[in-house]
Amino acid sequence: MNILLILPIIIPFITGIILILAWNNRPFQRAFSVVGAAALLIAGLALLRDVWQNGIQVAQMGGWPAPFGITLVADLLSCIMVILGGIMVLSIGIYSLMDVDKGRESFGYYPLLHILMMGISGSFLTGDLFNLYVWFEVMLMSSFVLLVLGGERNQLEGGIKYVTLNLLSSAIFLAAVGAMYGLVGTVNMADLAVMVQRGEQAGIIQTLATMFLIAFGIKAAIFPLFFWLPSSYHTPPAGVSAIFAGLLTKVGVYTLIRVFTLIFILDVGYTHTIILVLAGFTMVSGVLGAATQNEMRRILSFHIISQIGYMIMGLGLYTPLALAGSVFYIMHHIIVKANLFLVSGVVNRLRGTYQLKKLGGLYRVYPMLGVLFLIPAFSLAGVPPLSGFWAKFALIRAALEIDSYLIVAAALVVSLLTLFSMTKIWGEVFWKADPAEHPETEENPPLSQLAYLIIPIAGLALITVSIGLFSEPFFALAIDAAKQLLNPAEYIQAVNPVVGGSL
Amino acid sequence: MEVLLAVVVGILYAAGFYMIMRRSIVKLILGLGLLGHASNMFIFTIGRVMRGNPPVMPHGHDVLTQPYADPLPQAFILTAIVIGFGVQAFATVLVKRAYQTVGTDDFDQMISTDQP
Amino acid sequence: MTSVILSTATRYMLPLLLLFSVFLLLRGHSEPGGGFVGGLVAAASFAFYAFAYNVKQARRALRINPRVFIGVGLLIAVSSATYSLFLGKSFMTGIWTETEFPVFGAIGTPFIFDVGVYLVVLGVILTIVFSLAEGEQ
Amino acid sequence: MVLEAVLSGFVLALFAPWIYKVGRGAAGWILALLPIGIFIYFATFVPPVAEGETFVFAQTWVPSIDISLSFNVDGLSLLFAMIISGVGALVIIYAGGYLAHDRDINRFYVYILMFMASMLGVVLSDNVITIFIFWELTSITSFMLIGYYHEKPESRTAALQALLVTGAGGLALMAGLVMMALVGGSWEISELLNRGDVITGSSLYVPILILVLAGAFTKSAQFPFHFWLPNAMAAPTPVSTYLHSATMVKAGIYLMARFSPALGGTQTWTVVVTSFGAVTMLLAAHMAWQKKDLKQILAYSTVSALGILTMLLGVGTHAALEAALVFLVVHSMYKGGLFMVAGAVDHEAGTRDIALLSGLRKAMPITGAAAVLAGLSMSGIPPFFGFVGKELIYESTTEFDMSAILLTVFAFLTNGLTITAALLVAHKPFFGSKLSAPKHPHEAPLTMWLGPVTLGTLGLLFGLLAGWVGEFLIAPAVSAVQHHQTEVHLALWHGFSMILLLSLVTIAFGVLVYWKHEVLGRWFAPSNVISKWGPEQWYFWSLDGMLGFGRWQTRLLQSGYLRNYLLIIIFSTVGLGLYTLSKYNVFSQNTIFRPIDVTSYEFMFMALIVASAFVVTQVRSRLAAVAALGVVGYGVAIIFVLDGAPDLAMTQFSIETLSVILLVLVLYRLPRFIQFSRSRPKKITEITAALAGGGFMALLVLLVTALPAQSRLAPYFAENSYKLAHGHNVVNVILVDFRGFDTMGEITVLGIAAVGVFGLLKLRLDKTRQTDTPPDVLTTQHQSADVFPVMEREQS
Repeated sequence: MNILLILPIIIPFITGIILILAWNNRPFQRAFSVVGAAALLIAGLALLRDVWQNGIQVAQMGGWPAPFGITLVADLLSCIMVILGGIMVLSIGIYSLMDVDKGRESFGYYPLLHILMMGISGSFLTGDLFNLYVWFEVMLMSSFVLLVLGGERNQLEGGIKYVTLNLLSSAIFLAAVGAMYGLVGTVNMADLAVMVQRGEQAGIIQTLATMFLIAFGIKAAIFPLFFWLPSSYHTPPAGVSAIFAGLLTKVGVYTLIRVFTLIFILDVGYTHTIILVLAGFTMVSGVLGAATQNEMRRILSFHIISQIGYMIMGLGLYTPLALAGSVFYIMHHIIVKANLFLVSGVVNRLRGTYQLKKLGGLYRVYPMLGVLFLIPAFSLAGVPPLSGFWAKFALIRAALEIDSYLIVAAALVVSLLTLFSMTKIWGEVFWKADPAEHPETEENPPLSQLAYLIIPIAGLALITVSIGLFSEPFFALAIDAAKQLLNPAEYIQAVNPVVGGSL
Repeated sequence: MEVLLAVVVGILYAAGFYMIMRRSIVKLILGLGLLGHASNMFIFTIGRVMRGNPPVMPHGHDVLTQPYADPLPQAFILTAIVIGFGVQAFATVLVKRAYQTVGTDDFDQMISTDQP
Repeated sequence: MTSVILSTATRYMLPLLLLFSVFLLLRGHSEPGGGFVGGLVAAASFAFYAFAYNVKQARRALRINPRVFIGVGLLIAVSSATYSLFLGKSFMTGIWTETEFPVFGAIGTPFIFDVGVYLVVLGVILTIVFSLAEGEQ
Repeated sequence: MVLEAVLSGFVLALFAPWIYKVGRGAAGWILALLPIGIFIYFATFVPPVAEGETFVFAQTWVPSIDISLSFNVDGLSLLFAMIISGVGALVIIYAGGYLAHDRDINRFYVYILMFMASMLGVVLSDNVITIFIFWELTSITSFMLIGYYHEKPESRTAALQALLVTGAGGLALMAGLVMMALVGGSWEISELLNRGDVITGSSLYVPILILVLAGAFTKSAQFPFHFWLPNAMAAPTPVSTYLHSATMVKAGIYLMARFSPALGGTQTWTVVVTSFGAVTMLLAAHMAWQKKDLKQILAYSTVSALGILTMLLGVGTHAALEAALVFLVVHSMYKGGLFMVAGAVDHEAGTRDIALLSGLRKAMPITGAAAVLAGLSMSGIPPFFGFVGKELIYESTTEFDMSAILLTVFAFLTNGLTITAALLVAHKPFFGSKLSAPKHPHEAPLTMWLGPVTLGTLGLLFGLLAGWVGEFLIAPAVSAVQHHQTEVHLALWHGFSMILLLSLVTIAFGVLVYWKHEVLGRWFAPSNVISKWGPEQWYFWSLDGMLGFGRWQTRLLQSGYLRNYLLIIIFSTVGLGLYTLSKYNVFSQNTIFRPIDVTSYEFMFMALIVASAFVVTQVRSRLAAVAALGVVGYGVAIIFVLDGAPDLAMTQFSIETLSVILLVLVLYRLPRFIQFSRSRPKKITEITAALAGGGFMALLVLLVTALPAQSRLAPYFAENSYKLAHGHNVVNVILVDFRGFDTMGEITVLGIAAVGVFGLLKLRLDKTRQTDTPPDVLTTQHQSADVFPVMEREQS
């Protein structure tokens, strides 16, 4: 039993429980939440080290052999995702110390944050479809509560759409899992992979694959299923937006990559072509939506969608480099996207609004904040040599290698439009003269007074720059992760399902 | 039996889908409830139905002897029911709060977060 | 919503229902039942109490904030699951006593886990019912 | 070492604000030490490179995807590197004076140093991706520099325009470079240049060429992408001097020159490149002399010069390449100098409008002298280096084997109008008897005349030392472009020839136009409007078009109406599912129908479920609907009882009861449902979607249940539940042991749900009335108090 596999799930769980029990002790909650977050990150790093050295790691819950119990599996992709989750929760944990109001703190904000992480880590590590459903629900339920906690009108309106559409996604997912069990009699992913590869009832299996595509597609916010995201992401406090923006859709992307590299690879020409086409539409419609928005967080929300398109693109292309590109893209995107939301939160705190029209002049007063915005913003747009460039480059190269010119054209145009809307924010919020004429001293507190907000932003910006300038280790990791993904046998062998493995 | 149950499942889903597309947010809650039942019945039916014979061993036996209903879909449904209850409770209260805050249960008046 | 019959009945039913809920919890491993249904029944007993009297009195009868049940329940569940780790076994591996007890046979960590479930369900239902009912009263 | 030379600019940029803080007015001089050092460093390469040596410096960077930090010093990159560092030093010194009293000067230093480093990277890189990275960095730093006066809207617009136009080209370039690397089988430029025949012979040659040229043309402001450059004059003059005349705009020229061994030599190349260049040079020259603003004249004449360079690279003969490289050097010197002069005039005399300026030589003698030196070189008067350049241009156009006469006529007109522009800039403001300017002019400080004087003098020196320049600077560069060793013999005096005659006629033509420029300007005014606004309008149209389309699709998709979202999702699911089923011929291979075997009481309960579900959808009382939903739940529980699932039934009964109680608690005070008016077609669509969704799920059940059950797990549970897990109730054993992990998640969900309900009910931070969301925009007709009693408003 490798204890490292369970740690990313029980660390946030126990942290959450302790925070629930310490309900009324706010100072303790604030401190302990950061400790728990740091512990999660460390556990993730330890897990990666183990997997990197010893290959795919497996833990059978309850000691029952696969496929009878629940299996946790950590391959490189899972480890990367867990670490990213750790980075996120640590950043948001620190940011929240200053961003979250007393009201939310007294009503379980911190426990919810950690239980959310529990669900997310669980989703990354589980090797069992039904268990994935459970982790999805843990994640969703905490995200529901985090989203609407505070009960402001916008939150409630956005929350209802978020809840309904995500529940629909869960319903489709649950049905697909049930049908999968009814058809092949197992829910262990490795076992399913073995069974599906036999090719019996391929038609029904492919149909169920499309249901998984839709269910995970809703979570990942791909075209045309993304509606819940722009409806709701701009309503909660900035820190919550940031962790949602960073992680939640990526769980959908992760699961798409997982099932469409491990289980549903019967007819790649069909399923993955659909994915590629959806990727193109996702990129384009997301970026067009962003170009028309005039509120910082709404612009950023639509950009999540368009960026998801790139991540899915790698899956659709289905070559080692393309998948490596997707993995790299996820690493880059989570950091950058969350950071942009965090910066928007600082802007809102300084000026009291997210509306571009009412903002301006921040570059004059806060040049460092400008730099901290530009790093993730340009990275998002793929400006070299920041992290986003490498991600896009890998995908574009991968697409050109197999002559997929249309998707390259889409990717490039979207990249330009992303640059357009990032410079729009830059021009309106930072460059433009401040329409409100703030007197230079009183209402402009120095950034050092916002240390808890700035530290995570600066940290994430540093990661972005590091991934950009020293991308080799990250690429090496992404490429190895992609190799694992494209070699399901390794995964299956590691899980070694008793019945399936003997066939 | 399965054929008829399939029809029931289909009707439950259809009714659920219909209800969540209404303009009233209260109907949304009822629709989600129907969808929950539909999902449970779906898993139950598609995991094959076996009349009688619950997967419980009589005392004194140490193995479950044929025929018995497949216990796994039942465990799935149990989990799904419980999770569904939690979600349903939360959604109900959410709708109540939205109703109080917005002042109507008309969905057409809850589109402000989507206006650019 | 106070009627003499209801409140009197509830006062006597509370311990009975609680006892029944524990019975359901205990027999869950061999007969239909278990922590979940047990917790529901226990919660129902206090919920009836709240309807018969009011939430304040129900809270007093319960003595502890229902939220604490959630936390403690989860803690018991996760502890029972973590116990096996310290014995070098897989997470959640069932650890059973050697001796068989008269009523429910061997005791193992899965049973403790079920107790956690029972407490969580009790806490959850009561939290929801109490906070809703407080809104109404 | 080259790597350090390139990166040093970035490092210094980081410290520039601090250096400014310490050095203040002297900061420009201090910072200029770096480019001077770099210039000297590269100067040491001149002798060996003239001998035919090239230097490669390679450093691994991202080996996983074949990207290395490799640099190549050959004649071409060396020439560019020296221009970049040399002009860079002068510009930084100049900026120290020009922006001396500007509060953002520290930021300026940061960007200009970063730009210089990026530009050095472009011309020195030997890896196709590294070159692209630096290429994009020049666009970004240019964006920051054009937007220097960022509080002015026109600066922001110009910055964005430049970024989008060059950025679009840059992305095309990236695709082109990657394709070229894939076709050529290497990511190192020096390797690719050896495989020109593979690339030009490939079926992807034309797309690659178009993509690479798109990058070069946008960067080097070729028609129809030229418009961003005149607009970029919104930048401070040092920026215009450096980026928009001497260096960045020549990146496109560099790129074409660099890749001409790999991509050039074909008829496509010659036709496309030559014609774009020819059209650009003439159109821009024609626009330049009609402008009144010094910087605008210089900007258009720069576009024209870039056109000449492009045209020459298109022609591609030895003479043409020689002409191109000579002209490149000439242009960098005189145009850089003239921009600095224009800045000095603007700074000291208060305007750049030539109509308002005259006789400045009296007040600004040194600046005036620098202007004259540069102007003479620009006009191609012997013995200036510009003369050498012009002679070579004519030599190559007259030798052009496709259409020598047409090209020479184009060149003649362009050169003539260039002289007009030179006179407008160097003669008009400084000469004339009367001193005229909006403010009392002074001579510019040393910082501001050092640059133009140096560059002007160099123009003269290079002319006098033409043979030496040809041997040490031009020949190695031409060799690099031609990709084999070659010799260049430059001379001022070629003897009497047709070309000399042509030069003389050109001067006469240019002077004539200058003499009559006001009259002619009125005649040609209409053509000016068309050529300026044409492509720029296209840019704005495409931007507006994109935004309009974006708004339309966003309104359509992100309408705000949940039911539309649900409709799309349901139809997508069903549509994709059915398509897949039919694609794999499932309907013909699998059975769906089979005999119905059902007992009467089973049938009764199923009917009860169906009927109650129907009631839920139709009934108008909320309580009745809740009750009916409860009946559905109980019905389902009974089905569970009948079919061997007592645990399920028990849970379902209790949960259902609880749900009903909750729903009643929450909803019981509410009255009947309001019948919201819905249009018939919409309702029909929704019913169709609902039925389609339900039908699809039923179909799945039928398809799967027709197949034999093959649970792989149940036998194991049946066998081991008691033996290994000590439980008789298999379902419970699964829940707490085999799959206890699921249950752990499940109770967590429950716990969180309770926390959520608690928070929702008790925590209210609503500030609806204060936030900037508009109040209900739509009808409020349903909101009368008697229909909807306001619930619990008194709660806080």
